[in-house]
Amino acid sequence: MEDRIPDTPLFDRSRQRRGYRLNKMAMGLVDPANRDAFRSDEDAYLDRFGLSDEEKQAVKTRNWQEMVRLGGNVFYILKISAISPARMTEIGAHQAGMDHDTFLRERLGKKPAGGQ
Amino acid sequence: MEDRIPDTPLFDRSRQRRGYRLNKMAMGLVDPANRDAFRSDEDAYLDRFGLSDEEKQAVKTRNWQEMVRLGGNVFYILKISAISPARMTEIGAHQAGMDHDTFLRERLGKKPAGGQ
Amino acid sequence: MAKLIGGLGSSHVPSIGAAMDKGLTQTDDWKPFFDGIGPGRDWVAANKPDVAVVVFNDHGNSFFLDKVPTFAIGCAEHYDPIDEGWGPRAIPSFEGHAELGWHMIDRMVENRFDPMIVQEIEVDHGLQVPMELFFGKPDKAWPVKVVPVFVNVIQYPIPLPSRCYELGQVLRRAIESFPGDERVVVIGTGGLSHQLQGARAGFTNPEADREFLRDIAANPGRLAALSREDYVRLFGSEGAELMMWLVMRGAMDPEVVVKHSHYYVPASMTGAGMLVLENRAA
Amino acid sequence: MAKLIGGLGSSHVPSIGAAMDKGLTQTDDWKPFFDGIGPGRDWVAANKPDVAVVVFNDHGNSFFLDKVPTFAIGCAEHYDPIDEGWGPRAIPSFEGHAELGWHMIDRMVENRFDPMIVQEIEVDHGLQVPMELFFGKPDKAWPVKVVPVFVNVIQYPIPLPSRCYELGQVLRRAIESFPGDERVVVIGTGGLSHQLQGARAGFTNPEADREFLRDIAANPGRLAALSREDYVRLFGSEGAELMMWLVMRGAMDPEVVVKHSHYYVPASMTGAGMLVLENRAA
Ligand SMILES: [Fe+3]
Ligand SMILES: [Fe+3]
Repeated sequence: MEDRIPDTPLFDRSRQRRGYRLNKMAMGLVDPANRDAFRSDEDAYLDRFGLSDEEKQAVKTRNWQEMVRLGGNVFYILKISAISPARMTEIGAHQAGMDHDTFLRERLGKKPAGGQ
Repeated sequence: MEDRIPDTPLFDRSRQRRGYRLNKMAMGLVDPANRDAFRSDEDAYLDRFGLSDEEKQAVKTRNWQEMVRLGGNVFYILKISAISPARMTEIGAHQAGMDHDTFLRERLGKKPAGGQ
Repeated sequence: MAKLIGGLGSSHVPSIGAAMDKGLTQTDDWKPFFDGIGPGRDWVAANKPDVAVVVFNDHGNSFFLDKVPTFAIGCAEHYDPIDEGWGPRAIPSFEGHAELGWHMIDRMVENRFDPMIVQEIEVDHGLQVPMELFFGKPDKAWPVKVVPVFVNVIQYPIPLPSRCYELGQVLRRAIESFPGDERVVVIGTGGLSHQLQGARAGFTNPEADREFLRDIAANPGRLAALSREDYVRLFGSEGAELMMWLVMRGAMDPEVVVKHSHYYVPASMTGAGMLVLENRAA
Repeated sequence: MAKLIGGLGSSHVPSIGAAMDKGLTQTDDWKPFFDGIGPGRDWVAANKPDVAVVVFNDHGNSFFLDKVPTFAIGCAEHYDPIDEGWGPRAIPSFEGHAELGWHMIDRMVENRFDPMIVQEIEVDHGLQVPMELFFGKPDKAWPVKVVPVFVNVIQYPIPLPSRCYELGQVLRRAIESFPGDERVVVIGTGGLSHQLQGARAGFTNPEADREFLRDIAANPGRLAALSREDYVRLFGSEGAELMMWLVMRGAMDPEVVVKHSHYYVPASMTGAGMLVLENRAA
C-alpha cells in the first residue's frame, strides 16, 4: 500500500521491515533500566540494537522526519521524547517541514501562541 | 469441556486457570539460569512463582499425577524432567497408576524389557 | 443472561489523559473538549454498567512488532497500566471480568474468529483514557470490570472494516448468552481523524469526522463497507483507529438512539469525539 | 506464480528426533518406524520443493499461556531451534521465506482470518522433527525455506476442525497467487493418536489412526466435520494435533493421489505416521 496515499507513510511490510531495529531500540525504552542506559551512553545503547550509522545519526539529532523515513513508526520513536522532551505537535511540525507556530496555525488552526 | 471424556483432562479454562502458576514455574525452566536456580535451591525457585504448599509438594516429590490434577499441563511440567530425568513413558505410567513395565505392556503393547 | 445496555464511543488521545492529570481541562485549548463530556459521564452514572468491554489498540506498548495479534481478548483478573516510557500513570489497576472474557473467546472461536487468548497483559492509554472520560479517575477502584479487546490497527495488514463490524455482532451474541445479570457497555475507542507521521502530519478532517459520528449511528453499513485505505485517506494515517468503533456498533441493534454526541478539533493533533448509543428497543 | 507441488503429513514426536540424534533408528523400538520413511524422503528429493509451509503447534516453548494465538504465521528471515529445557538441539537454523509469509498473512486477513503476525520467534520440535524426517538433518543448511504456521491445539478453546480445513483453502490460494516460481509443499504435522496426561495416558487408537490416514486423502470432509471433542475421544488428549493435517489437506485439490503412506505404533507413546499426497491433476 506504500505511497498510495500522498505524504502518508503506511506502516506496511516494507516500511516496518526497514525500521525493525530502529523501532525495537525505541520500544526498549519502556524499560526504566534502558532509559537510564540511553541517557548515560546513547551510542552504546543504540549499538546494542545494531543500528546503522544513518539510523544512529537520525536518532542522535532527534530528526523525526528522518527516523520516519527510515521506517520508524511514531508510536515507538515517540518514546525517545520521554527522555528528550518534545511535544507531539513539535514532532508533527518537524515531519511537515514547518516551524512549530506555522504548523499550529496552518494545520491545526491554532492562534500563534496556542497549542500544547 | 472438563471431564466429558473419561480419564482425559482437557486443558480448558478451569484447569489452566488452576494450574497457571505451576505451569509458569515449569515454563521458566526453558531459561538455563532458571534451571540452575531450580537445581541449587528448589524451594526458593518454587517460591518465586507463588506456589501453594500442595503444589510445591507435588513438584518436589515429582508426583506427575498430582501435578496434572493441580492443573499442570504435561508440556510445561515435562521440563522438570530435563533436570530430574524421567522418561515420557514413566510419566505416563505414573498418571495411569501403573508400574512402568505394566504400562509398557498393557498400554503400549511392548515386551517387558522394551520401551523407551 | 447479561444485558448490553449501550454502545459508547470515545477518542483515546493520550494528551486528554495528560490534560486531566495536569488539571488543564479548563484551558483555552481543552475547555471546549471537556465541556462536552458531561452527558457521557451522566449517562454511565444513571445507567450503572457493571462491565465495560473496551475495544482499543495498543500503541507499541504491550505488543512489539515481533508478534502482533489481529484480535486479542483479555481473560485476566486484572490489568495494570503500562509504562509507555514516562512511567506507569497513577491510576488504579483495572479489574477484569475473566469469565466474560473467556465466554467471548469461546463464542468467537465457534464463530470462525481467531483471537489471541490473553491471561496476562498491561494496558496503555488506548484503554485508560476512555475509562477516565466516562467514569472519571477513581481514587481506589474503577466502578466497572473490564474486558479488553485489542485490535491491530497499526501494523499492516490491519483487519478489514467489515470484519471489525462482524466481530461486534459476535460479541453481542456472546454478551447476551453469558450466564449472569451483568449490565454491559461496549466502548469503541480511537480517532477521530489524525495523522502523526509523514509530510501530511497534522491532517484532520472535521467534515468527515462529523459524518462519521452521524453515520456510525444511522448508517453503519456505509462505514463498514469502506476500505482500509479509505479510512487512512479520509481520517489520516492514525484514523484507521476509527474502525474499532465498528466493533462497538456491530454489537448494537440495527436501529439505535443517539443519547449524546460531542466533537471538538483539535485535541492535540486529533479530532476528538464522544458518543453514547442505546438500542431503540431498550 | 508459485506452485503447490504436494501435501505432506508427519508426526512430530520429540523422541523421533531424539532417536535420530542418538543413532537409535535401527533398534527394535524404532526400526519399524524409520524403515517406512524412505519413500517420503525420496519424494522430496525427486520433487525438489523450494519452500515448506509447516503447520504445527508449539508445545509451551515459544508461547506461554499468558498470550496464546489461535493461528500465528511467520514472516521472519530465520527461525532458530528453541531451548525446550534441554538446550537447543544441534540443528541448523531454518531460513524463512518472509515474502511468502507476508503474502499468506495478507490473503488470510482479506479472507476473514485473524492471524498473529510473527517477525521474530524460535521453533520447537513440532517444526523440527518433520523437517528432519522429510529432508534429513543437514550439516549446514536446510534445502528449503520455511513458513511456519502455528496452530493452538493445546489451550482451549482450540480452533474448529472445519476452520483448520478452511485455513488450508485460503493458504492454497495465497501460494498460487504468490509472484515467483517457487515449488511449495505444505506439511501437516502432529499426532497421530496419543495421550500424555490423565489416567488414560498411553492411550493410542491404531484403528482410528489408519482410518484417518485413509480418509485424510479420500474423504477429508468427514474429518473436517468432526468436533474437537471427537478428536480427543478418538485420538487422545494430544490427538487434537491431527486437526493440523486438515490445514494441509485443505490446501490440496479435492482429488488427490496417495504417493506414500506409513504407520507404526507406538513411537514412544504415539501412533506415528507419514503421508505424501499429490494433486491428481498435477
Ligand atoms: Fe490511538
Ligand atoms: Fe505435538
